[in-house]
Amino acid sequence: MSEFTPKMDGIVEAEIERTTGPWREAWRNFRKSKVAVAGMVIILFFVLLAIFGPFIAKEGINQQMPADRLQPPSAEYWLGTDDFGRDILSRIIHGARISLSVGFLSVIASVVVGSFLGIVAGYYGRWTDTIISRIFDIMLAFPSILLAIAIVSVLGPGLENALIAIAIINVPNFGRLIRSKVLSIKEDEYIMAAKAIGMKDARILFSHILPNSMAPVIVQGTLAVATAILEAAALGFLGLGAQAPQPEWGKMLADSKSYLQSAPWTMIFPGLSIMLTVLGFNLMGDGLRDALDPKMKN
Amino acid sequence: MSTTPLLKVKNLKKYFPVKKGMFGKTVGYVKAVDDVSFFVNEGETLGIVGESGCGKSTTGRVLMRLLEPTDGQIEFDRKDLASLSQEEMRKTRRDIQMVFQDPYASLNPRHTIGKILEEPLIVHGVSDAKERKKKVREFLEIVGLNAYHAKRYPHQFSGGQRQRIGIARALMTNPKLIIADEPVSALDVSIQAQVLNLMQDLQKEFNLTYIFIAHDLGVVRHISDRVAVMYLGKMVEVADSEQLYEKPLHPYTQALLSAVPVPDPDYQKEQIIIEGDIPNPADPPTGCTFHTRCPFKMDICTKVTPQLTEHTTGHSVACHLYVSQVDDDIKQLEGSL
Amino acid sequence: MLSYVGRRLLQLIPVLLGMVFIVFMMVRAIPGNPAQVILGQQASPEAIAAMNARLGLDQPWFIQFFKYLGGILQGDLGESMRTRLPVAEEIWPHLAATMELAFFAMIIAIIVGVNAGIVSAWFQNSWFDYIAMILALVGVSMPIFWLGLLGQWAFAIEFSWLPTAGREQVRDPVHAITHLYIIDTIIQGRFDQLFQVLRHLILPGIALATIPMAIIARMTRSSMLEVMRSDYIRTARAKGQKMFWVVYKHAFKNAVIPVLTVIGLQMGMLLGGAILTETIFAWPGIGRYIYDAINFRDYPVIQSAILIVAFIFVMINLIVDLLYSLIDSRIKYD
Amino acid sequence: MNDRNKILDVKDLQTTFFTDSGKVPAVDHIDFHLRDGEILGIVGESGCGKSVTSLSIMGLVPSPPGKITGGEIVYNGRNLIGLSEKEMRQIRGNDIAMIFQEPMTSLNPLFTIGNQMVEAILIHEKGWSKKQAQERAVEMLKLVGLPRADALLKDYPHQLSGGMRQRVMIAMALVCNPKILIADEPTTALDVTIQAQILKLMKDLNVRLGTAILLITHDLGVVAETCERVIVMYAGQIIEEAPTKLIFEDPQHPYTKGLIQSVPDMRVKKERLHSIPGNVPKPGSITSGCRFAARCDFAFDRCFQENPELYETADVHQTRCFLYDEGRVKSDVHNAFIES
Amino acid sequence: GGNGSSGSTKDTLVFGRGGDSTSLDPSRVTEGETFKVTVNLYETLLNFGEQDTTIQPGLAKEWNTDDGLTYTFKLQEGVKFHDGTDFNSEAVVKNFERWANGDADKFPYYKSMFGGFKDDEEHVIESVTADGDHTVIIKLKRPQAPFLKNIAMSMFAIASPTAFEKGDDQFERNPVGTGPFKFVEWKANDSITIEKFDEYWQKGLPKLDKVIFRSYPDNSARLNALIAGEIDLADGINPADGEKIEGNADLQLIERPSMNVGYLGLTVTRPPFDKKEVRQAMNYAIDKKTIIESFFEGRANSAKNPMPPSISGYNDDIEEYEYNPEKAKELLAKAGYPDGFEMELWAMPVPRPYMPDGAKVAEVIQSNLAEIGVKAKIVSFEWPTYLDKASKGEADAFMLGWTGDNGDADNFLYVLLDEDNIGSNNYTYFKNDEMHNLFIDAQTEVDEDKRIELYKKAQEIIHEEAPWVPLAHSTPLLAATKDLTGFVPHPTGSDLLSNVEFK
Ligand SMILES: Nc1ncnc2c1ncn2[C@@H]1O[C@H](COP(=O)(O)OP(=O)(O)OP(=O)(O)O)[C@@H](O)[C@H]1O
Ligand SMILES: Nc1ncnc2c1ncn2[C@@H]1O[C@H](COP(=O)(O)OP(=O)(O)OP(=O)(O)O)[C@@H](O)[C@H]1O
Ligand SMILES: [Mg+2]
Ligand SMILES: [Mg+2]
Repeated sequence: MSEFTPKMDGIVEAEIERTTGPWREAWRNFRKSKVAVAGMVIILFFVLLAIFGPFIAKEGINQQMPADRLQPPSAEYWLGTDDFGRDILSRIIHGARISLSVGFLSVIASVVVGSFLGIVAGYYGRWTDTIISRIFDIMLAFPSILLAIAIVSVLGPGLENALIAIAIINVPNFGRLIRSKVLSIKEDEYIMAAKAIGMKDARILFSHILPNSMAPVIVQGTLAVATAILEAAALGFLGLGAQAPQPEWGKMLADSKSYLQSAPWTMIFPGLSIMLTVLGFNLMGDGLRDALDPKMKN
Repeated sequence: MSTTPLLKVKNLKKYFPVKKGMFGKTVGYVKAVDDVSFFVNEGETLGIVGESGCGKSTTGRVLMRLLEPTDGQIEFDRKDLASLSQEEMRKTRRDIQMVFQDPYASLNPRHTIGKILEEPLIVHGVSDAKERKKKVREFLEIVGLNAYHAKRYPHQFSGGQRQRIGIARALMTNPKLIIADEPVSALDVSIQAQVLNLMQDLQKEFNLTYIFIAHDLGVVRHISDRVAVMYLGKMVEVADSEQLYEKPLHPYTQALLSAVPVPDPDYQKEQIIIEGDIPNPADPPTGCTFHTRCPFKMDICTKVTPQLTEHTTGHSVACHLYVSQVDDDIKQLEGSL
Repeated sequence: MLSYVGRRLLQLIPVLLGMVFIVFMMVRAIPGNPAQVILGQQASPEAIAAMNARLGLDQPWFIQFFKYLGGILQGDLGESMRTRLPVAEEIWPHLAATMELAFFAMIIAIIVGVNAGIVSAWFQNSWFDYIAMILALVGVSMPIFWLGLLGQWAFAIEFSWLPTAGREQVRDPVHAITHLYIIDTIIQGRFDQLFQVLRHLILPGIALATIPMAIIARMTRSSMLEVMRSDYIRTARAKGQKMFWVVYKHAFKNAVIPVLTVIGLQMGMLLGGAILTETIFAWPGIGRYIYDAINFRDYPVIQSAILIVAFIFVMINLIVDLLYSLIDSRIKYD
Repeated sequence: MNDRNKILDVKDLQTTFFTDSGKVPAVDHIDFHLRDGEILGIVGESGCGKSVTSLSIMGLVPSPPGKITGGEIVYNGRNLIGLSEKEMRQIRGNDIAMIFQEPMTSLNPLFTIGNQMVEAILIHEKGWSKKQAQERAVEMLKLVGLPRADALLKDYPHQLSGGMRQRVMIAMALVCNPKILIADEPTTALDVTIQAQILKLMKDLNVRLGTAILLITHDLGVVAETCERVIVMYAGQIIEEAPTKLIFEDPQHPYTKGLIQSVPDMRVKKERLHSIPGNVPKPGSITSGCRFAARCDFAFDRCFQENPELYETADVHQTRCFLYDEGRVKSDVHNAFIES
Repeated sequence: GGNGSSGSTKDTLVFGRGGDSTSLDPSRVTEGETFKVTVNLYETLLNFGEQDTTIQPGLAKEWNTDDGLTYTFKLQEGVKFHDGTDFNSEAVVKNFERWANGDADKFPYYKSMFGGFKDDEEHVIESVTADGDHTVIIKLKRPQAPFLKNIAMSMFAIASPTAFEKGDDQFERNPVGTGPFKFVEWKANDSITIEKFDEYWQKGLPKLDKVIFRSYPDNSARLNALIAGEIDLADGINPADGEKIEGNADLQLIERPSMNVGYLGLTVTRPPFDKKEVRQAMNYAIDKKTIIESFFEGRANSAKNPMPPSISGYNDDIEEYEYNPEKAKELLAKAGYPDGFEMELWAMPVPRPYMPDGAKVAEVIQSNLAEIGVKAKIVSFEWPTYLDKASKGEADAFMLGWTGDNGDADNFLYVLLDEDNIGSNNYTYFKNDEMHNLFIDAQTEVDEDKRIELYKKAQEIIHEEAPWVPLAHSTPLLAATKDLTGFVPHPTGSDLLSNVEFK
């Protein structure tokens, strides 16, 4: 049989584009979008701050200098000092670590839990689907910030608990996303093809359905990091999130509310940091969406 | 070409329930495949034609039990597929493979061609990775691609090339029967010819049996030994392709053939333009489902469903015109004796 | 259609029951004893015990739950532990305050967001598009408490153009009838007060509108872009129709459904999630009410208020679903 | 036939898409004309620029990324390129109307048939009342053979079958008595039996109303049955143009010939189909030489270096192939074909 | 202010405060925001002094007692309730009967102040009887030292019997008293409006026509409203804003006389705070001066005793623990913790007059403790949880404070530190038999000088045992527009507004 060479209309080599896998492809698309790259640069900036910042600004995040309270930005204190006489720049740099970890960790947690529930619901269907979907419905019927407040009230204020609360409120979003993705991919023709070659269900799930539902999860995940950072800041602002003396941005904002007029820098910079980071993730999420999953809408 | 049927289908039905309301009450059925019987001989090609929604794809899928049949028998290689367990059926699938219509949707965009082609082997227990790789290379070349294409992803290929990949995938397990569901409908004319030629070559080489589903009558004639015409879930006519195209019996087949534009401005054909649209399959007409559009409608057509009966050897038709005619013929015969 | 509404309402029952249960359990999981909170630091242990008994908190949780559930079924939302007023009566002014604010914000968000989205899609890749979309992204990235504070600082304090907080002029309070002050002032013909009420709405309204506005703009744009590519838009243009009408009539009507969904979701969010804005602008709304209730461990208020907010949220989504079928006759509910 | 007016004259039209991955010359210097009352076919495989040609005529090329980068489209003595949007609107629907491939999606799903037809009328008939417009709509619906035309006005598109929708599209296109109807693959999405109905209708209307039709299709059969004259496009260019009879009897361009041979014939069973090797190129992917050279059995050096022009091989027949260059001997060509 | 006072003359005072009242029946609540309003609607038999807690005539113009068991009150004549009914001795009796017939859940304060209800053993009041229209006689079962001060507390205001007889729940929404202002409207969580009572018995009062109490939960929002001219008087000013207000020509800063204490409680049942040395070390380690300078903006006095100096019985001879980390370290070493230890430091989540910003003070304490090798982790809960957990003894060290209700030493020392109040207000679980006896004696001691001695002694014990680190007696701040006069802030936090007017 190997000597069989059908009278074939040969394929000209050059006709096949020489690009690589879908991920690399996505990266190429992503790179093309200026906004997305801008987003990535912003995020990278803050990530670098989070990683290396504490070495640069080692001194003084909790160093109280009563003599230097509420100093405006100057050569010594680039972004001024707060009411303890602490250097705001150092605190913002350290705050990047907090905000980013809360953002990433909570989203990772919700993705893991949400994906698991979503797959179970979408793939096995029937009553498991009904129950899980109802639970998602119920959770989504609560305004998320209220739910977060309630959860933090139960667990007690604190950064870890705020993180948990944010993770919990995001679970149904991912669960639903994955579920709908699984449901729609289940109907795709290549799944039909996989069945036709006699593939087992579990293998179909892990080799076909899961990898193909990852793109929207990544996109949604990036955007969710943005919201998670905002939510953490909101909880911090309400005094339910990070606790003193953690330099969490939302908390820094809340702490400096009363200096709005007398020392506006104490609240302008933390707010700006929140906004920029969140903007970075939103920009990147948008870019990723265009690159990975052009069909997915807002 | 032997004459033992490889596949025998009897009274096959597939009804899709139409559900409504909160509790999903079934309020009716779409009879996508309604009491269809036919056979396919080893090494031949059976073409199935019909307009969209008539149940061609459903028939193909039910044969492989990608959809569970509502009723009927599917005898393949002396086994009744309809009664196999899921696991047994899964194993049997190595002998029946499928080629899909949409070359874009039927390949997983995240897998390389190599992986796509390897999968059937893994699934059916070829554990030696080297052997698998070798076989993948071999088949890539058989379908006219190159071995190094195994590293590429589907989106890097054109439609025709993808369809070749789809065909290669179907060939990987050495199947006996390939069900091809509109394998060329999505392709450009010049590419379509390439793929049709390939399929014909492969059939000869591997002694394959095809069920070739299409709506393009020209394509079907070209590739098929026998042709079945479907209308609204039923088979209305089955014959050798030569016979069917030369001497169509069913009014629907006649209309269909006359409606196909022929790329020859000088060709004079008799135009039968049938009026109206295909009825809703969830609410098909009574009696002969074609009677709403039939130019030869009789009273009986609205009441009695005609059965597919053999009109002449190897040429069956489901139409009251011929039932009575046959009867007449018999009478005449009797009279002359 | 009516039967569809009925069915949807029926389907709501398990969701609402689940919500009642979750809220009930969660509220009880919050550490802290309501009696202690009500009676304050000074209270003696006996007083607390007596208070617990009066509040029925000495009973097992399931009895409390079924009592509460029974009450709800009879339309009784319970009584605030703190103020001893029926929740049903107490909640409305707060709800009204939030609704007025949320509607106002939503109207701004819709008018600006939808038009920005449409124009961005119409002139895709134009300067307007770029700027609008970057602004929209900044909008969704905005910590609104920060925006609110900055707005308050700039427009209320530094320039004194707008009031800093509250719903009305404190010195000349609106006589509440419906508690929706816009309506109340109109009924009473107090247009001077109406003007003041509107002025009070501006800052918190804009702060609250920012995020939905941005989301609506983005949604409208992407939905419009998709629609604008469709064949019937080409058909409309091929007829010789003016681009304005093609965009605003043919395209927008088709693009509106996902936008409506977002509006529905955001409206729900605003009703319950305005708490930060309400805090900053001293707006006596429902978010603040619930937040305070949590602080006071006022179980019936927390339970019932969250329930009502969630119910409204679910109802808004139902209404949005029904609107779909008004817009698109292909969507039929029966 | 030839003495009829050129009602539309497309000269050296170029339409380019400026995409992220570079310039795509979707329509690459094409010239053709449409005469009063004729049915002109444009055939070609997917992506060869048929739709872009028709959209260019209508001034509806999606922009950005598309732009007409050169040439003229002369209608009634006026060059349509460069007209203001307002002037173009006067022409669309009124002088040149268009119907599209997908009847399922070409009607706005959220407006009634009546609404959409009346809109089409009122755009151009400024003085008309709504009632008048409705009457006209009913009249047109009857003309295209739709039963219960009155009731139909209140229906939404989704309540009609594909064939009915395409009839509605035709009725709507003809409502202002346009001189030209551009039909972009009007039957591709339809079943053959319905396709036959629609093609017959279009031929009837062409005779009765005298509307010139530019029929775009990829189906050679449709061309053979419907058109008087055919243009064959390949990769953004016209490669052959001739009256229908001639194209099928004496196809000149190797592509045209290959195309005709590769179609399975319903009447006779061919042992093996002729097939053109390789793939349909993306527009812009081949920039030098003949666009077809890589797939052509007759290609020689020159084909890879220069792009041939359209050679007039007969009075009414033009071919873009060096085989028909003046310099070459006709018989050579013939022999080459016979050998193949 | 952008929106000045449109139309309305300066007869209306808008008083911005932190929260809404929960009830307008003062006897039913314990919460200060309620009293802020009710003190203007009702009057009590006796009053506190304008800015202190000395006993002054109120609805009773004279009173006397011979033995500390029988008190005779002569009532003002010609006083009317807002509903037009007469104020007389019968009304007083009815008010006392109402309270005595209640229960702990209804009238919690009554129980705390008078030991119990009608049939209770502990109930101090034997009887309340009318002697004619304008004389009331109250008999006690046993002497109660702060009895008159109790009578003067806002919660024991005399209400119109016709009003409260309509039902308690109805009444608390429709208060009727004899005060200078009568109730107009209550918008929940938003504002309460009261207006001048024309038939008020003190001629010429009140000077204002209308007072609107408006809630601004956020301190900065409230100040902003004041700056913008939306309100005239703002309670709860952050010390940090004091300077700014003083620098604003349109505003005046008002200091409320201090009658509070903010402290760091050390739960003596939790090691290592079961060791006296450790507790003393904490006292030495904390730099109160910095705390006061930074977060009270200097508007507080450093505290050395659990009660403020203004209260009689204050022991000024006690020598304050100085800020001395070295000494603290020594003590720690002595107690067996030379390298310090780890602990949780509970920070108050809410601002209180005695502690404007708990979290920030905690941060200073944290860094102070770090210097002596003690690693403190700052912990916070929501306020109710905080109190609940702290009262269960779950905190190592917690910040808290107290504002006096009636200016009596008992109201600080006994309530906060006696073993009887473990589980309620004695969060430190501190217990000392000697001190307990001193308190019990003092409660029935009618001789003021002797009482003072007893309390001074108790403070010595407390100083030595150091269950607390007393931090500060703060001066709560208010701010008002410049033209506001006649406002005299009261140490209890409930301010009578009858003399307020605009110049
Ligand atoms: N999963 C399903 N559920 C319900 N109805 C179905 C399902 N699949 C197919 N049908 C219905 O069954 C009928 C036959 O469908 P089928 O796909 O077999 O037609 P077909 O002949 O292959 O048409 P086409 O040429 O369009 O592919 C159609 O009316 C279709 O609506
Ligand atoms: N909006 C667009 N953006 C970028 N390129 C486009 C766009 N529209 C068309 N093109 C390019 O123009 C080429 C010609 O497209 P056109 O739609 O005219 O082909 P066609 O001949 O009508 O094909 P089909 O038979 O598939 O309809 C396409 O290959 C495509 O690359
Ligand atoms: Mg099909
Ligand atoms: Mg096209």
